[in-house]
Amino acid sequence: MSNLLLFPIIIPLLFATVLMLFPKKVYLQRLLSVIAVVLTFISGLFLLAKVSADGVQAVTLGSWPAPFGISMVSDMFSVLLVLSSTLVTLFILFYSIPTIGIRRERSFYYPAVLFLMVGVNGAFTTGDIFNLFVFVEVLLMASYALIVHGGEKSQMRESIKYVLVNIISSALFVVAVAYLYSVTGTLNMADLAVKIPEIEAVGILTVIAILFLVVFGFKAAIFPLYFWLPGSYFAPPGAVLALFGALLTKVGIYAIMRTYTLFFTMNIGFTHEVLAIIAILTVLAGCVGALAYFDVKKIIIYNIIIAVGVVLFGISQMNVAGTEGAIFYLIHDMLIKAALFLLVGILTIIYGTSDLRKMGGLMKSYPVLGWVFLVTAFGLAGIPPLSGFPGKLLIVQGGFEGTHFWGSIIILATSLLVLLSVMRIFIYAFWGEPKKILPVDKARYYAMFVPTVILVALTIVLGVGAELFMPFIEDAGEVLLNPSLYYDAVLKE
Amino acid sequence: MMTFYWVSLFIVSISFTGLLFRLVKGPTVADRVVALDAIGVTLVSIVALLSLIIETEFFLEVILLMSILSFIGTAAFAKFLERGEIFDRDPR
Amino acid sequence: MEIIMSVAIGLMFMAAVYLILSKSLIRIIIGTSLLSHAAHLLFLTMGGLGGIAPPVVSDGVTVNDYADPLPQALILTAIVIAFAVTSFFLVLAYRAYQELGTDNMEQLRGTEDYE
Amino acid sequence: MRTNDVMLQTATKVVTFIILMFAVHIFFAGHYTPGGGFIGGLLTTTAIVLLMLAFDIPTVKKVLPINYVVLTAVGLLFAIATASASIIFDVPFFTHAYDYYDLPLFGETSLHSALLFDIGVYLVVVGVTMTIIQTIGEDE
Amino acid sequence: MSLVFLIFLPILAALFIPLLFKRLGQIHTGWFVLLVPTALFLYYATRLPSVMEGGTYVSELSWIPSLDIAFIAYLDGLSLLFSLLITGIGALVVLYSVFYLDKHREQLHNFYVYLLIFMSAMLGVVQSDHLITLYLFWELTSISSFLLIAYWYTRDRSRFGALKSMMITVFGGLMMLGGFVLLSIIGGTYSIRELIAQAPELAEHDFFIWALVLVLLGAFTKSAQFPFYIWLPDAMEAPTPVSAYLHSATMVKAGIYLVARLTPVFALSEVWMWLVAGVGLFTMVWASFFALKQKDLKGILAFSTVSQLGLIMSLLGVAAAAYHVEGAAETYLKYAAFAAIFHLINHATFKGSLFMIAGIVDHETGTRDIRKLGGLMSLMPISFTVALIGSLSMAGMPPFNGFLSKEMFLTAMLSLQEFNLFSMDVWWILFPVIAWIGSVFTFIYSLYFVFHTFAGKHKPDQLPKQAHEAPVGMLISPVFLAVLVVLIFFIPNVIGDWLVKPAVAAIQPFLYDSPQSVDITVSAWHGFNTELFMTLGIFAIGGLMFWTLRKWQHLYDLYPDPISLNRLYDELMVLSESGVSRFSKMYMTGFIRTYLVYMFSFVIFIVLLTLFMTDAFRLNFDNLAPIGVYEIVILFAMLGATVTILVSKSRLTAIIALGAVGYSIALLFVIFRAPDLALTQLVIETISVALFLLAFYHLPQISRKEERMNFRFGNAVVAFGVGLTMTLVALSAHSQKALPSISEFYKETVYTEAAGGNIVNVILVDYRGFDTLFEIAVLAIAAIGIISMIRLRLTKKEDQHENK
Repeated sequence: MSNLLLFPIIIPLLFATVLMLFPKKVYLQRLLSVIAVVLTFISGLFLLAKVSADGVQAVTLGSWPAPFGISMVSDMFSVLLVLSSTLVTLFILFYSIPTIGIRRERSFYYPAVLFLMVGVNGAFTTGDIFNLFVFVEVLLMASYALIVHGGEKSQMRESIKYVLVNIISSALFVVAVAYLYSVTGTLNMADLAVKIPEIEAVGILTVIAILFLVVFGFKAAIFPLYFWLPGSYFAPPGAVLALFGALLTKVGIYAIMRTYTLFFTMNIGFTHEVLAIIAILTVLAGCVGALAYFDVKKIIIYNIIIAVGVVLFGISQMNVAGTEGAIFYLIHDMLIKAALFLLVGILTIIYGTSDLRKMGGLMKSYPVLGWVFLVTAFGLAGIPPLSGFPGKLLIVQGGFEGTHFWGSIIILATSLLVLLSVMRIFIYAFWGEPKKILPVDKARYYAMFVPTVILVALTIVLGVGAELFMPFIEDAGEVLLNPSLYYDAVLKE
Repeated sequence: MMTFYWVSLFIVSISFTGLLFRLVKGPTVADRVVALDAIGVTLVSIVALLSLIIETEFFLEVILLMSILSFIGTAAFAKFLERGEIFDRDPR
Repeated sequence: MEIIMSVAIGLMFMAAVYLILSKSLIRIIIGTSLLSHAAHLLFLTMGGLGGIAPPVVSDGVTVNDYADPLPQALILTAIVIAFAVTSFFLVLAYRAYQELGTDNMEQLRGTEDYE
Repeated sequence: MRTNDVMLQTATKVVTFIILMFAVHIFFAGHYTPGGGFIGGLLTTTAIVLLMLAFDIPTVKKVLPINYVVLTAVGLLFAIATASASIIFDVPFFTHAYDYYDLPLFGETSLHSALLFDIGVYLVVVGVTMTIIQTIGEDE
Repeated sequence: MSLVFLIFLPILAALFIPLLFKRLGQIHTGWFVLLVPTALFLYYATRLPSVMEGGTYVSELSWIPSLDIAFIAYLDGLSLLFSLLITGIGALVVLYSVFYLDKHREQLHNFYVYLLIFMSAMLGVVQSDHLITLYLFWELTSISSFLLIAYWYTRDRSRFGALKSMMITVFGGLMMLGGFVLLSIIGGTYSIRELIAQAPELAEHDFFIWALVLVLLGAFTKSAQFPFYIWLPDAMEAPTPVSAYLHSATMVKAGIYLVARLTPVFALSEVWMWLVAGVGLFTMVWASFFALKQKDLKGILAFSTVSQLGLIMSLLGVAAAAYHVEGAAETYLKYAAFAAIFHLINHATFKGSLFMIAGIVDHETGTRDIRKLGGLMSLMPISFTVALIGSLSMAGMPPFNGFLSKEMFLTAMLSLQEFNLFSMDVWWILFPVIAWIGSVFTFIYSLYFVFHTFAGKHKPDQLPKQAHEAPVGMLISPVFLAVLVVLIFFIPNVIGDWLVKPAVAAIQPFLYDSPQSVDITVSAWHGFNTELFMTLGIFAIGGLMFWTLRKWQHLYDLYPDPISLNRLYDELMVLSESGVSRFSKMYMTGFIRTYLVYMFSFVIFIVLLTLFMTDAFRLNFDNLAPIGVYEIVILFAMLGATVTILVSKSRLTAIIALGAVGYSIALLFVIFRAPDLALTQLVIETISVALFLLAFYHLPQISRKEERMNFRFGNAVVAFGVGLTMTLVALSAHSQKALPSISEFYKETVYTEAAGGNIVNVILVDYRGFDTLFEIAVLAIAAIGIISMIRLRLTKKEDQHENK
């Protein structure tokens, strides 16, 4: 029993609630929200220490025995995701202060961000499938609030679609939980992991597994359920976009990874094959989009989809390399996507547009920005020794070791397209003849740039210092591949 | 006694169906609102009869609630029909 | 009963999806409401409809007679969440109409053609 | 067009209190019979809505000068506090405590910390629904 | 000193370059940079004696031990030779660049930073024993080359060339990585030495051929082999020192290095031999043929480089053949590997000097267009001499080193007749014939390069600048290289013993156990044999054709542009922009309805597919609740109200009907013994209806005029599919209830342990109170969302793009 694992959820919840009391006091809002995220991060670190020392942590709320109350479980995988999402949120928070605008700040921006974090961290920690639904709703609701926040025309237009698609997926989520409950009679993931292998009706469980894949696929933006994403993510301001790009789809991916390793393992030959095929198609579809647009935001947005495919391909292999690669890549992607969105946000601010054709020659006036962008771009494409590489390497290895030779080749080949798409930004925006730029106040520029650079530096640390993180990644992979570690911790609690 | 409940239930249901027809058919919105109000009343009766049949007292709250809501709903619709809005923004 | 319910729920899903695919925003929102209704009913059906007594402790009712309380509790949660989402969506539609002057989804094209 | 709302207003004055009483009843009954914080809160909202319907928003605001967002936050804090109390006692989060007391007037009553949690739920529900209705209602 | 550290030395030095450039701008930054390659060259030179004896050096720095990834610097004959080339040519190029690049006008710090990064990367490539770090450095060379080509990044051609080279080489790199991963899976190690040790077992594996092909893709792209060579001519947009260094002497030879290094691993496969020799030879003849089409001095040199790389590559292919022949060390086949390495050295010397001359010509006349040049002989005598030496060496004439290696190349090609595996006994003749044709063209373009620039008529009016001899400093490096060209001709065996043989021993460990056992002596004269006659033939035919060049050179213009490989690349790039864009627009319509149709169709498809593939559909009539009349009536009422929504034209009717559906559901909840649900549903439905009315006061009537019949029909089909799917899965899920529900526990403990009576409420506030806590959080978020939506209205003008 340890309540520690609840802190990353409760702290932001508490602060968000407190912040609701005085929305107009902007400085206090900023201060408290930063404190909240820092505290969350610290509690996450303690949790990390605890988990790596004592193994999987679980608490069943209300002192009820395990399958009956709601279990919250922190294994290494979830702790790592909680930590990285919190970290990303922290930097995005810093970035929002100079960019988001005082009127947004006075209108519940910070509580919404903190609530989003509650939802994300909760979804990463919960061990109960219906509770997962609730947390997903928390983060979705917060994301609805953020995506329309400001009420610009395009935001209105796109958020209707966003909300609509997510309502549908939520309804499907309820339906899927209903089916699952009907067959298994339980909601606790650990309990499911124990009970599902005993059930003979593999067919219907496979159907339910696929339905869950669809449900989470809506969130994770897999092919062909990603259509809502590019438009919706285009509308909100840079900071919000970064938050979404870094965190939201990851929850869907996490859910797929968790359910497909923990209990939907009764028919791997079918479900994971489907997952692998979908993953590859997702990568390809993402590449098409990333190349099709001459818009900096769009290019990075489509790169989210590519990353989704890559991670899911890794996890679909169900071997050590693939799983560890998927975990590493997922964490890398959170950081690098946030960094890229922040960079692209700065570009957008400098040029006053996100249209790549109206950009050029920034290398003369902002050389450091250019180099930072270049490094980040290489990191995204998985050039060693940056952070994209170890994950991709392991995923490719996993694909070869599994049965997906061509999948791995496609993952490798599409890295080139990823590189092309981001190099296009670099070449157009930073090289060439200088184009008109808007004057940006120095202090404001540094207020935006410094958090971004630190985030980029973190991705470099993640890549170059991969060895520091590998033990944790290995731990995380071990739990994913040995569900008994997970359910023993929960059920024998 | 049970037979009595069932017969009553049957009769109420007929009126319910009739009201439903009115609700669907219209033709004016006012017709529909009146139908809805009356449906509220029949619903109360139905639930009351049902709880007598299945011998439970736990639906009494439901009955009470239904009548309250039916009242409010009808009032809201009536106001909407009359003024086009439900709440007055300015003090009268 | 469950079979009939399943069919009826299927019909509701059909209606909901049909509405969601139409062009008028209000029909879409009504469609989403129907969709969540259908999902809730489905959950209830999946829990089994065989209970004889409401899941409230009272004298003379044995444990097996209660309707399954768990789906009920979950549906309650889902209903409230759906309510929150629907009201949000409604207000969004209302604001979007103010801002954009239309509720026709065809005219709410996205920025996809933006290059 | 000026219309006469006397009937509605008079009825409302009575009915509102009936509803509020009912809401309180159903809230407290929740643990043993159907009801609870949700329904109690929603019913309270209906009472206020009825007031708004019969009178007008500014009047109701004058009578009930509540900032509903604050009410929501307070309710949420209440719920969090109840749930977190268990952390102090080092038992899993959300562990409730209860005991039976013999109170005058009520007879034997059980006091359950879940009730406190339910108060939080109640407040949030009232706060949120009223926030929504009021903001839309006030919007020009 | 740790070898790994030395690899990183240039990068470390690069860190100080911007500082030096800023602080000591008066002194050309190149002088500081020069120290690095010179020092490294001297250091590596001290390793020569022991490596010559067959000694090796290893040093290791672990990077990700968990993944078994480490920097392992391994110095044997092959890597030492390359390291010397890299640092040696590097020093000369830096020296040259000091005079070539103006310290006031140019962004020198950028240039030298890139160059030093490249140096590190290249040293890393040739010294890494670990495949993953080899790949790391490999990509780093691509990146630094990208940056160097685009050094003048405001020029369109520079950016184009940079991107092109990066796309092609990184593509190859990625494929090579795939090959490496396969190798590591087969062999269980990333270490090249360990892989070589178990080469025969590796060949058994299914993945072996794949690994081979993928690795070769990497090598071919980097070494600009057909059909990937197209990036190299465009890379000539780089400043000339870069072209001389990266695109002729070092980086492009990384592919050669890789093939040489991995020959012991892959030589076992005939595919390797065929691919390497075949592609190399074809590249050689193809590029030498098209070199004559070029008008740009550097373009000619680029094609010539491609051609020469092909030559070396083909020699390595033949060297691999030695693996298949018993006692190959006794046959002429043994010359192949030697010739490859020898020619590699020679090529570095003469091509380096030629590039520098091309740079000088460009620098002093302002153009590289060979049609405008001519008659510079008298104006630039030293440059002319150097160019002549280089060109004649390239053409394979004595007394220059090119003659020696060219002869050996022919020997190696002829030696294939001794090789009778894989039906070579018939086809071997093709090799020397093609090699000969390629050599003829090589001869012609060498003369073309030197004579059309320096001989003929001087056309000062066409030159942007007054032509004159280059400053002395700029001439040091090319003259030095030219001296080497001549020197090597006279002391070939010194070079052979010191540099070539250790490398050959590393390429063919299956033939030799030490450099000394390589039994080859180079001599300029070896009697009247076939090679000599072939060489004479080259001179004769080549000379004749050069004489008549003006008569037939225009035939090249007949070659249709549209089918060239460049065109293919361009088309691919266009495809990746507008083509993909058009494709994407086909389905990304921006209409949410379209997307929803895709998504719903997918859901229907995948779920139904699974349902039937796994044979999951069951219908079980046991365990069903009895059918009640009232349930049916209410269901009909509910469905009736639903239909009303569908057909209604009035907003209000639709909302009322929705309310009716909600109330019917509340009734169903009553019937199915769910009082709490019924209560909640009732109130929520009422409030929802009120909200609908509030929000939709402003909205227009539902208009369905524009909804055409097939639009509606399509919707109906999708809707039907979703409904069907849900029903079918619901039926099968309910029919296959496998385990009892956990809710028995709640029923039993609610009164005793939770002190409650209403199980649903107790679940909500106690058993699953956590859900409720966050459910009210959802409500709270909705509230703040709605408030900010209504109150916060940033009009477009004010907050455009977050700028205030």
